[in-house]
Amino acid sequence: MILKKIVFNVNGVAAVRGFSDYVKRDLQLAYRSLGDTVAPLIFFTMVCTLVPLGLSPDTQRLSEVAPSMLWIMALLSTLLSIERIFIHDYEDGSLEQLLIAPQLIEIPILGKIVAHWLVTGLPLTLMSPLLGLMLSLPGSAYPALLLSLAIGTAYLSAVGAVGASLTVSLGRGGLLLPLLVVPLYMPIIIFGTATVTFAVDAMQWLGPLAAMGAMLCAAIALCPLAAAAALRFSSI
Amino acid sequence: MILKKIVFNVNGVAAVRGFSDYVKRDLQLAYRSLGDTVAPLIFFTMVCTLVPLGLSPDTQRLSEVAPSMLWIMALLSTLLSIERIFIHDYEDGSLEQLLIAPQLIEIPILGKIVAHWLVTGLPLTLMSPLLGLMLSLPGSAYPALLLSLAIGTAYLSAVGAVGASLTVSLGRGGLLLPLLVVPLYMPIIIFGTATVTFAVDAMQWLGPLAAMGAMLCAAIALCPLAAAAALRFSSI
Amino acid sequence: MAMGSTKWQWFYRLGSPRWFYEISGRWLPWLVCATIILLGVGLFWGLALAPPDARQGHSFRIIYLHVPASLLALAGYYIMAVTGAVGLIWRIKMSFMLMKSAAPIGAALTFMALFTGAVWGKPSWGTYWVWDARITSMLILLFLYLGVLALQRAFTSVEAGYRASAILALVGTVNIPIIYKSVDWWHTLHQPATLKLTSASSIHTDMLEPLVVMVCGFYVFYVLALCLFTRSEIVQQESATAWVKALATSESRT
Amino acid sequence: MPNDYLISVNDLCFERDSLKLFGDVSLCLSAGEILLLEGPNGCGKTTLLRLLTTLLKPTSGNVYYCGELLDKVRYQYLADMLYIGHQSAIKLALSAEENLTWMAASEGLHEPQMVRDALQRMGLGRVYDLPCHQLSAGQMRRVALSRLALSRCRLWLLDEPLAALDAEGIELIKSCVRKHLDRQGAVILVSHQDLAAGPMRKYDLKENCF
Amino acid sequence: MPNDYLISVNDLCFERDSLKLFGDVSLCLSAGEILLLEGPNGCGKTTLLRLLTTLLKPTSGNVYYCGELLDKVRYQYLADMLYIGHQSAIKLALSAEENLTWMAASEGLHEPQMVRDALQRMGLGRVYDLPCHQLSAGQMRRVALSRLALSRCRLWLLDEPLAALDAEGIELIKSCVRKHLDRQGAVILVSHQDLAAGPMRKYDLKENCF
Ligand code: HEM
Ligand SMILES: Nc1ncnc2c1ncn2[C@@H]1O[C@H](COP(=O)(O)OP(=O)(O)OP(=O)(O)O)[C@@H](O)[C@H]1O
Ligand SMILES: Nc1ncnc2c1ncn2[C@@H]1O[C@H](COP(=O)(O)OP(=O)(O)OP(=O)(O)O)[C@@H](O)[C@H]1O
Ligand SMILES: [Mg+2]
Ligand SMILES: [Mg+2]
Repeated sequence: MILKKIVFNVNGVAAVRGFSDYVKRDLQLAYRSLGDTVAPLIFFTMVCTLVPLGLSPDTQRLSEVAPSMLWIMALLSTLLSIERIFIHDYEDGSLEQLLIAPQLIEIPILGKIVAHWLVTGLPLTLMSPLLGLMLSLPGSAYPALLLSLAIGTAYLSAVGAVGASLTVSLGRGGLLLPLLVVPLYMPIIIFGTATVTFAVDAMQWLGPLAAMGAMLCAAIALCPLAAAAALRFSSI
Repeated sequence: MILKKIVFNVNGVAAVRGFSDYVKRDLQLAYRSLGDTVAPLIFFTMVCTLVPLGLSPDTQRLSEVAPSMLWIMALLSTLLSIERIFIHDYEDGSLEQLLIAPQLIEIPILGKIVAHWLVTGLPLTLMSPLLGLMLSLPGSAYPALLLSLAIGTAYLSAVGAVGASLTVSLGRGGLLLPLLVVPLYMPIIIFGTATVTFAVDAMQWLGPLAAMGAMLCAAIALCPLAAAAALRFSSI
Repeated sequence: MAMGSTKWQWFYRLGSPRWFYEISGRWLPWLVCATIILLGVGLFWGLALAPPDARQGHSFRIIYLHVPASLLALAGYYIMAVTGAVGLIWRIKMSFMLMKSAAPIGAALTFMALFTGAVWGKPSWGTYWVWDARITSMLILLFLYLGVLALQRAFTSVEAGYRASAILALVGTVNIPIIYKSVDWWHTLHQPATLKLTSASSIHTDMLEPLVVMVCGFYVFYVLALCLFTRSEIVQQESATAWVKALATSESRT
Repeated sequence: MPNDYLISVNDLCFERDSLKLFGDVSLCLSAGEILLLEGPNGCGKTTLLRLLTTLLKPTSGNVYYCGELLDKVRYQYLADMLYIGHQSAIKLALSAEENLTWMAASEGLHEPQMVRDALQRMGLGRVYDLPCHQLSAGQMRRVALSRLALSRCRLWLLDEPLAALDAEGIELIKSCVRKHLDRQGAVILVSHQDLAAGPMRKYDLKENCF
Repeated sequence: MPNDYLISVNDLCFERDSLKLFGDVSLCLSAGEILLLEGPNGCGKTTLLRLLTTLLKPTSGNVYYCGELLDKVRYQYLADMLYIGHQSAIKLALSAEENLTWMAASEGLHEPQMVRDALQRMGLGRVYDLPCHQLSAGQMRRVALSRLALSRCRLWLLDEPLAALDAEGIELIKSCVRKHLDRQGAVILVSHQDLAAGPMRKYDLKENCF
């Protein structure tokens, strides 16, 4: 009977419900504090406008740094928002309730990661062409930019969730988070900028993109497990 | 008698005590959560190491972007930490108590700004030569880098405090904060990078530095007023 | 209430949403007519009658949207800041309502200036975007507007939203001259001023006259839009008061 | 352990960072009963309750649910248990109705009408659609506790549910608890106020804490 | 307004976003008295208390302190007033002692021994040097309330001070309040529990709220 219950929860309707429930709930919350949700986007935009201000308004120069700038800014705006994936739930006790729900918590966590990507990574990806334009990125690079950002931001969300779960019980110690996750982010940044730079230079960019895809698959499989483990001991 | 009390509070010992008390308290709190405190620094370092990864490790190229990179990173690490200047106090009720203290609240606010600068801006300034080295900034630029960062980060803290006070009652809606303050930060970024770039190019850099100094003076005079006004209504 | 004293009577009345609603209701038809006439004449004159530019051909005609939008975007910020300051100092709700309405209009005009500028940039400079000083400061202005808008929306308490955005608008005003100064200076630093093709002074009178009409038309349009936005804000905020309820019933009856 | 207790605790002992908090806690509870955990501030009542939720792990000792070791029947136990702690798991940006809908869904209840009724019964009929950050302390507590009006779990673990409630609110909770006990449910209650709602066991933690 | 009331409130009315919360609240309090504000959850007790702290501004009506309009004697009033609300202004990273030292300093008291004594009296002798996030709910409340054992303010405004306290804690607060009343202090108390510590006026807000 107990076994039945577990099995039912693992691969049955309940698991799916747990997943989509959490996606929906987080999207609902994001919608309620819309200011919060669009903020990373605006942040992304604004910091991208800072680059020419700081650097030089010279088109040639800008287009050289554009790929890496766009990527670093995407990383920063994820860093800025990833803390919030669990901290609200921790502070108001929802996380406690999640941990004592009769179900595998990996599924809801994956749901939360997906929701995070939907409200930060995806809009950011969709907006990147505009910023590319402002940083005078050559036209040929846009497909690579879009694809690499789409994959890359999902990776950032997944890996960031692990960092966030580790620091969540430190309360607002979220400043520790960058320290934990930036090293984990390095590979994807390297591949991401490589993809766009290759595209700018009219080289074959599917190679680095494929590597990013592989990394994303691994992250989606492993990160919820790691985050769940971290959350379980965070309540001690 | 009442008048005496007010006068006493405005320009007497009490005002000074309010100021230094708050500086001390915030420093004590920062020391207690040291992880939080050093995190922006580490963040600053890490992102500076990301830049050569994303860009190219070519020394010439790096030294060209170094001034603006250092400056943008300083801005980002301030943005990352400025929210915390009031939000903790708001959440645990200390801000309420500050608002009903029998004193001008501008003084404690200035104290908090100074404390914020002491734990973020100052260490960051002191660490910047190291990062300059990593980004192969030419030797002649270090005095300009140090001075401009010292002044500039103080300005960032002061102006950021206004933004933080406006968003504090939105709870963790601090993601809105970048949108509010980055436009206000743009001039200082322009002058700051100009100072360092001038120094790199062996031009006279005291001009932009003086402009920054003037802006800082204005900010120190006005920002506590604006922040106090914003905090007073935040309790509606 | 201190404002009840006779000295402040006029000021107090000015601060009454009801009074504004009624008086603006009387203005509305005139404003609508003036807007239609001025914009209609200006557009027809500028787009159809004015001669094409020697160098730019017909693409220069964007000027008839671009310049008025840019001018009003700038002026709108000051209107927003002044109404915000009045609201903060004298605690006049009406003034806050004007400020709140000025924000979306200003943001839209700024966006329009940027958009028309970008569209114009493609034929004249060969690119949609350059980091010219004026353009950059316009972009910053857009961010300032967006900040005010976002802050207003973020508060659940209307009153708090008013005051917060008013303070932000004021702080922004202090910064606007600095922004202009720094950006201008930044631009001359890095790049010789080669970008603007036709300077305003050298513009031909045939082109200038419709432009003046368009600018006037935009001003009237701005006032009209401000009135409309403010009226809807008034109805929204004062929906609990007797006079708005009476208004609603009388409107549903007719 | 006899099988007729819903939950029984045997020689439970808890230490945090090798600092012993309490030891030798043994208690048991049958269906239809309330257990009131008492003790002075800081003696470990909340900690004990959290041990029973499985959020914390005991240093030694065992907990049995329906006569089976808790670890063995963990999923079943979690499905049968409702915990309402100090933190109320309420999202401030959502309305009372949305919050309760979500909480009910996580117990598998999906009828909007039930949620509306529960809020009505808890005296939140006028504020059910306000965002929760606009509620007063007592109203917030009522939102959290309105799960009690819905829940079908057999075991309720309640940590100071009565704080901030007015007399009417306490009566409401009492009636919820009474109904629950009638349905053969059980309640473990931590409270400094009394809740005389049915057959009550008391357990004073004072003697067990260090 | 007669001068012999410490604080008196005249026809106070408060609306939030033009939604009327309560109206026509008139009450007064002499030195040496407690005023208990009563009313069901959500009727506006906390709001009224916050109006009296000057954190909120009334829509209409006046508050007099010692017979003077509150706005005129604001600084004096603030210096004489102590407010302890739901939020306890405790820094979780600091110990009870450090927290209380800071709070005492903001009232102008700078003696470490007094702080230590106050904590001892509030039954926090064993935990005074732990960081506050390691304290239980009741211990935390005691830290916040230990200001009462120190304060020299004439008027105390307390919002549900007794929540989470055990019987001993309530006795401690009672004795603090009694001492305060003996010193010609006054207390305005919002509480759903009774605190029989001296001459008590009651004011029920129920009839005034909308
Ligand atoms: C996105 C790009 C652009 C922005 C944000 C922009 C912004 C502005 C602003 C703010 C003004 C009025 C400011 C003042 O009067 O001081 C202005 C005026 C003007 N702009 Fe643009 N502009 C842009 C692109 C262009 C382009 C591409 C052209 C034509 C080649 C152009 C030509 C003019 C002219 C002729 C005026 C009026 C003359 C004057 O007031 O100096 N602009 N623009
Ligand atoms: N920030 C806010 N915005 C809008 N409405 C609010 C806000 N805070 C409280 N309210 C509303 O004001 C009313 C009074 O709240 P208040 O906190 O004063 O109640 P209370 O009498 O203290 O109740 P309790 O006994 O539950 O503590 C409530 O109905 C609540 O919904
Ligand atoms: N996170 C923690 N880390 C270390 N010690 C803790 C922690 N939480 C609680 N404690 C300690 O454990 C003891 C028991 O705490 P607990 O919260 O269980 O008390 P309680 O009986 O619920 O008290 P109250 O009646 O005040 O709610 C307290 O002395 C407290 O100092
Ligand atoms: Mg407890
Ligand atoms: Mg209350």
